Amino acid sequence: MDWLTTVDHKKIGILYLLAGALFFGIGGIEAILIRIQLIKPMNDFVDAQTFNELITMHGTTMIFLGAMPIILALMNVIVPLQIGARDVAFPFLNALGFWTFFFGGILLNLSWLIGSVPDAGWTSYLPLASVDYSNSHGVDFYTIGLQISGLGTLIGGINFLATIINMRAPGMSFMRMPMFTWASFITSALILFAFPAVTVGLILLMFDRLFGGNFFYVPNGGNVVLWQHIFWIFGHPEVYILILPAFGIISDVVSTFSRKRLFGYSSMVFATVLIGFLGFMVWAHHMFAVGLGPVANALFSIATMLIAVPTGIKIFNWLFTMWGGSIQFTAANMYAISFIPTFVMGGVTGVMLASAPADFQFHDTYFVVAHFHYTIVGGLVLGLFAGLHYWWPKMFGRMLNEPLGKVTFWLFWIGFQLTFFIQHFLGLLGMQRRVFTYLPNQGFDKMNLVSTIGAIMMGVGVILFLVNVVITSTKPKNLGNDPWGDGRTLEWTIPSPVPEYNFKQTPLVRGYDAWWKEKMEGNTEMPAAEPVGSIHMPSPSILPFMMSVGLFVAGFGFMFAKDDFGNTALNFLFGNHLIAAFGLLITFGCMFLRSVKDDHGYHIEPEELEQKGVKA
Amino acid sequence: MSAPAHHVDDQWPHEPEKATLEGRNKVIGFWLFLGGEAVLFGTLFATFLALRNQIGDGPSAAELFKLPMIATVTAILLVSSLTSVFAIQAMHRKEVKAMLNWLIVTVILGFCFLGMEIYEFVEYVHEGHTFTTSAFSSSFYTLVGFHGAHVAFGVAWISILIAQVRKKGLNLVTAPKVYVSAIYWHFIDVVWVFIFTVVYLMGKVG
Amino acid sequence: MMKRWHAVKRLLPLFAGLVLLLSACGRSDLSTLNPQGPVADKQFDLMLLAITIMTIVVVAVFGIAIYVVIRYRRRPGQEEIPKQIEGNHKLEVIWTVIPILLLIILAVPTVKYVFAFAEDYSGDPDAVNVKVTGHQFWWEFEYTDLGINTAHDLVIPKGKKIAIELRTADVLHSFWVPAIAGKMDTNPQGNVNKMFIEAYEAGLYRGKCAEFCGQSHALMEFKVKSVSEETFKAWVAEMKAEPKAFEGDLKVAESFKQNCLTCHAIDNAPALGPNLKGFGSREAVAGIMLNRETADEPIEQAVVEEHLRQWITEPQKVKPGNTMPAFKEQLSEEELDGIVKYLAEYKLESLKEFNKQ
Amino acid sequence: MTAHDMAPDNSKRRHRHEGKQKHIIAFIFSIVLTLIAFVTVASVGEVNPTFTVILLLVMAVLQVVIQMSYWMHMKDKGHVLPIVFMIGGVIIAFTAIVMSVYWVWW
Ligand code: HEA
Ligand code: HEA
Ligand SMILES: [Cu+2]
Repeated sequence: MDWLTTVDHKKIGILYLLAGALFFGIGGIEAILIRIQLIKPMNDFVDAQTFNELITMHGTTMIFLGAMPIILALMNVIVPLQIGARDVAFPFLNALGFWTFFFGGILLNLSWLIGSVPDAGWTSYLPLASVDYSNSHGVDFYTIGLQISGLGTLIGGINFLATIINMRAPGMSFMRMPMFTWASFITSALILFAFPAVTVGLILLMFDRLFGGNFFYVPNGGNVVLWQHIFWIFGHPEVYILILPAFGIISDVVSTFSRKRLFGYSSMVFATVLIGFLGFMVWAHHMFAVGLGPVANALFSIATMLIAVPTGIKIFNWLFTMWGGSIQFTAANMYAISFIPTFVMGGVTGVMLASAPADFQFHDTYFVVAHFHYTIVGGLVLGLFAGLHYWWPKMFGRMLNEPLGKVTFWLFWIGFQLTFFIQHFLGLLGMQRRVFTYLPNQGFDKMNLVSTIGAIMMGVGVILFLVNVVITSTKPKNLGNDPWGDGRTLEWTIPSPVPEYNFKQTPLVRGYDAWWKEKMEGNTEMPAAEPVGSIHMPSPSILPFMMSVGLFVAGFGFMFAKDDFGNTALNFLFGNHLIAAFGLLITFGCMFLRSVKDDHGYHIEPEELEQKGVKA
Repeated sequence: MSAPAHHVDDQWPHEPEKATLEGRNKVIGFWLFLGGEAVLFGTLFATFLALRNQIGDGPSAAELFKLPMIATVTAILLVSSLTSVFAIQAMHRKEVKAMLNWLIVTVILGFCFLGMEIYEFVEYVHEGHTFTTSAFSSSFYTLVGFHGAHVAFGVAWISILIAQVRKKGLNLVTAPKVYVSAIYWHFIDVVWVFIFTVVYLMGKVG
Repeated sequence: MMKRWHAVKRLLPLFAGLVLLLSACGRSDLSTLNPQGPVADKQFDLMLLAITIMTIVVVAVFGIAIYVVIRYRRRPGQEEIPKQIEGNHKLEVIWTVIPILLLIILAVPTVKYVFAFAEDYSGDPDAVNVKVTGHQFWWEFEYTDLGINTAHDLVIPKGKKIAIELRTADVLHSFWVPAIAGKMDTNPQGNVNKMFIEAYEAGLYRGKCAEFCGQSHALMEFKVKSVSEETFKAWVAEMKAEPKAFEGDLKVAESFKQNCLTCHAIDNAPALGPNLKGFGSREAVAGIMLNRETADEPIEQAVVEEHLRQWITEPQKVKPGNTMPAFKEQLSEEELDGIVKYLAEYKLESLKEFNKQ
Repeated sequence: MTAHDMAPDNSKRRHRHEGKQKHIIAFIFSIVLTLIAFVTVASVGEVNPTFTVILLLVMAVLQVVIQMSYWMHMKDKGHVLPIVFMIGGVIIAFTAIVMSVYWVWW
């Protein structure tokens, strides 16, 4: 119950982590099934329809429900700590964001149980995703599930922006913020500007499918290219939403374990902002083969290539952070260091794709699949593992097992290279993506086999990580504030795990790498910006949960409004949108309650602080 | 998100909506939200612009739209924006009564706008311009309807705030809420400026 | 800096070797690394240039990374705090400017080829105009100037520009012959595309659908037969001529008409399903059941018959989600035999040599 | 949330009297701009359509700038971040619109 009503950012972070792990697991299992189907030519492990459902759900689940929440988990736990805040700007909305995200994800994945699964690719191009060509409820699950979960993500984005703008401790100016916080800031801004676009896209698609709209219905004047534009105006920034937090993690981890200040901090900030901005100007590079014409293709080619420059700045800054440092190979740092070359390999294939005439060959082949798994798995996922190992003690008060962590790293890393390196060549030799099988003797057979073996190794790696988590959870919580010994930022000045009020006294920040600076000056704790006093805390609330349940119910109501259940009562309830109305009523009712009911929160008094301080 | 329980209300600050951290959070958070709304409406406008000539067998924009009607609703919305500015000024001076009155005028104008819009839609449907007629009609109803839904939400929201201020008085908790709702209302007005320009007037021009 | 550059220079031949190795891999009728026409050729050049640039980048990054990791690893007992460095302007300028230069090197040919490939040859009197229509899950080829309508096998004269107009009858597809030219989507009305292809030599090339189009997207293959100018002329003449008459049993002929010709055509009329003219000369049944592996082998009639029989009786098994109904019950054994035989025997004189029949 | 409040001390700030006047002037401007737009369209046929559309858009943008700076207080101090984020949103919205005008039909 405590977990259903919590508004504590650290607990919400852990909820995000659990949900993310669940969906990452589901997406991973789907990936393994995909790879098993492709292990040999003309395999019939799954049929064509199931395969299409698998890739669609794998892509959608991984991107929207696997990667995003784990990023949001780290942002939730760490960002307020790094800026010296007691909480996020909107604790209530934070909880609401999580629950809407979660119920959206559950709704989408219920499609497996109900038996009509989205099957038009994670991009849901039309007309394939229209009722004419995909007339089960699959794509409805996609539109409605993603809309609800996207709403949650959007709320999260606004929350983090407001938090970083308004909640920084005294002295924590923008140019003193740790890189992870900066990355979170820009990522949140991208969320803010990108998600409304896809929301509109999904609404249009939903209107077309459920209410007879004509946006993408060609006979009545609709246009299918419009969908692709809207999707990618969102979709490309989305990939930077994914990678920027990883960049932030790497910056923090690498500098910590090199015992060295981040090289070129201000150019790192500048590069992050620039990547964020350029990210919105390049969406059509996913559409070179659509036929936009040479002018558009040339413009978008060049715009896309430009992104290599700020990204390169970041890469070299990391390398030179390590240069002259004293590098310690913890599991976290191994993930972080291996991120650099691996991501570069993904990035440079991206630049190859950016050359439109060459992309006519690469597009929709396994070369692209290789590109984006190098950036996503070899970038984001390695980054997330680095971050999880690094901040695990702060989140749970226990250190993940290091030797096991290193074994996991090697298994996962080698498995990753085996799976995806070879896919570059598959693409160049002519294998398209999204094929449920392929003819023998085309030179694809052995490469696919290798790729599948690699995927299984990655699976074993992930299982080992879970084992590590389980083992660790039995260990006692006995860590100090700064278990790595080399912490540089504010989160390492407070107990692990963090007490609910974070900072007993709001710290006074005197420079970049605030904690490191104090340590170097011989201080054992941060100077305080205020005397010890009573701390105001927001009270827990079940409303966020209920509001999300309402949306969940409404989603089902809309989706099945036209179905015949063979049952008059059900037909009546759904057919007249009564279920949908009921769901919306719950949501708006809770919203109303929230608006009229004053929530004064509660206070933690100084005496209690002392006790709790001892306990932690 | 509540104000410090022990705030002394002896002096009404110059910008009450930003006098507390909660208030400042609310205001900046809301601005951020509006940034997102700008993209939302931008995408809807983009859709409309892409499809505005695809009228199929349905009536065209020039045939449908009636300028006097549009001019009237525009005037209503513009005036309501002005009245909501007055409400905020009253709020800053802590003239609760005046503020409430201006808010009530705003809500009434909002209702008038909605009423006329519904009347307009019904009229169009009679002329064979339904949501499913053509790509133009779908995108028209979606864009204008989204705006209408925003107006409806605003009307409901401001009404609740009126009741709340009546009950609990104007203080550092309610002030940011009123302020933010006014910003929202202006934003709706700004969107309407583009709607009457791009949808109606440009539709008339062809 | 100098030292690094030397290392890169020494490695260059190695890359060249690697690239050569690569271009050796892959089937010459399929791989993008084995270009057989001017478009794919230029695309391959661009790819090589890009790969070279990217290899330089990757090697530089790997080099620094490995050096740093080995040189600056923390040794046991090492406790001193390294010097904290804020940054270095000179270095930062270097790693901003060099990538920009590398990108310019890539951007110039990119822009050049973007415009080159967008050239419209449909008005060129020397070019052959073909209207390509994608269907779930087969390809229709209409030679607009010649009045020919065919499917699955695109027959083209070698060394000539083929001006292609792309559209779809249902969902999006993408027309791709990796060894000859990059791909282009087939869109619905309002977004019709144009492209051109050309093959240097006579030969057989595999084409694929590259845009996800539903269940049998994987099986939506087609072939490009590049033939000599004379063969092409003969083929055109043969295709324009009256279709081969149905020999033998009248009842079977009627059954063929009733069952097959409601959706298919045997003359050049457009139809719901793929055109059947010259079926016995096709490289594959339903585009995916290959009658032969490469152009070196002959097309055996028996193989065609077997494939055809399988297709007609259980098309859903061969190509899930396609719109052809199964004719297992509707056709008697005799009718099936007759139809299969007629189609498999319907070979085109002009392609006999190419097909080694 | 904290009891600790980092608000700048408001009492020290000069109490600026907000006049109704400037808002009424802004309102009149809005009405005039709207009128120009409507009248131009009403008299279409006499005016070149391309010119009309450009004029309409200019009027709309002007009006929005006026409303945002006066009614939404964007020209007041302390609105740097709102302006940044609104402009951000508008840039993306604008890109989307350019897309729809140039790259949807061909
Ligand atoms: C985290 C995710 C992520 C990231 C970070 C990127 C980063 C980049 N991507 Fe990728 N991309 C995807 C995820 C990602 N991508 C996905 C999911 C798809 C497929 C979607 C689908 O169709 O399903 C895709 C598809 C995709 C395409 C479309 C391909 C096609 O469908 O035909 C293109 C084309 O331009 C592209 C380009 C790029 C570029 C230029 C970058 C750049 O940001 C990379 C920049 C980095 C570097 C270049 C390396 C470091 C730089 C240096 C060391 C400096 C020196 C370098 C040079 C001079 C080159 N991507
Ligand atoms: C965040 C994004 C993300 C991630 C992490 C991954 C991870 C992986 N992907 Fe992903 N993939 C996409 C995003 C992602 N992918 C997208 C967007 C597409 C395009 C979809 C489309 O075309 O529409 C795609 C497509 C795609 C294809 C191409 C399909 C096709 O075109 O036909 C393939 C094929 O090899 C593949 C493989 C893999 C593999 C082997 C992994 C591995 O790294 C996975 C490793 C993880 C595991 C193996 C998990 C192990 C879990 C357990 C052991 C159980 C634990 C259980 C619980 C916790 C409940 N993916
Ligand atoms: Cu992209």
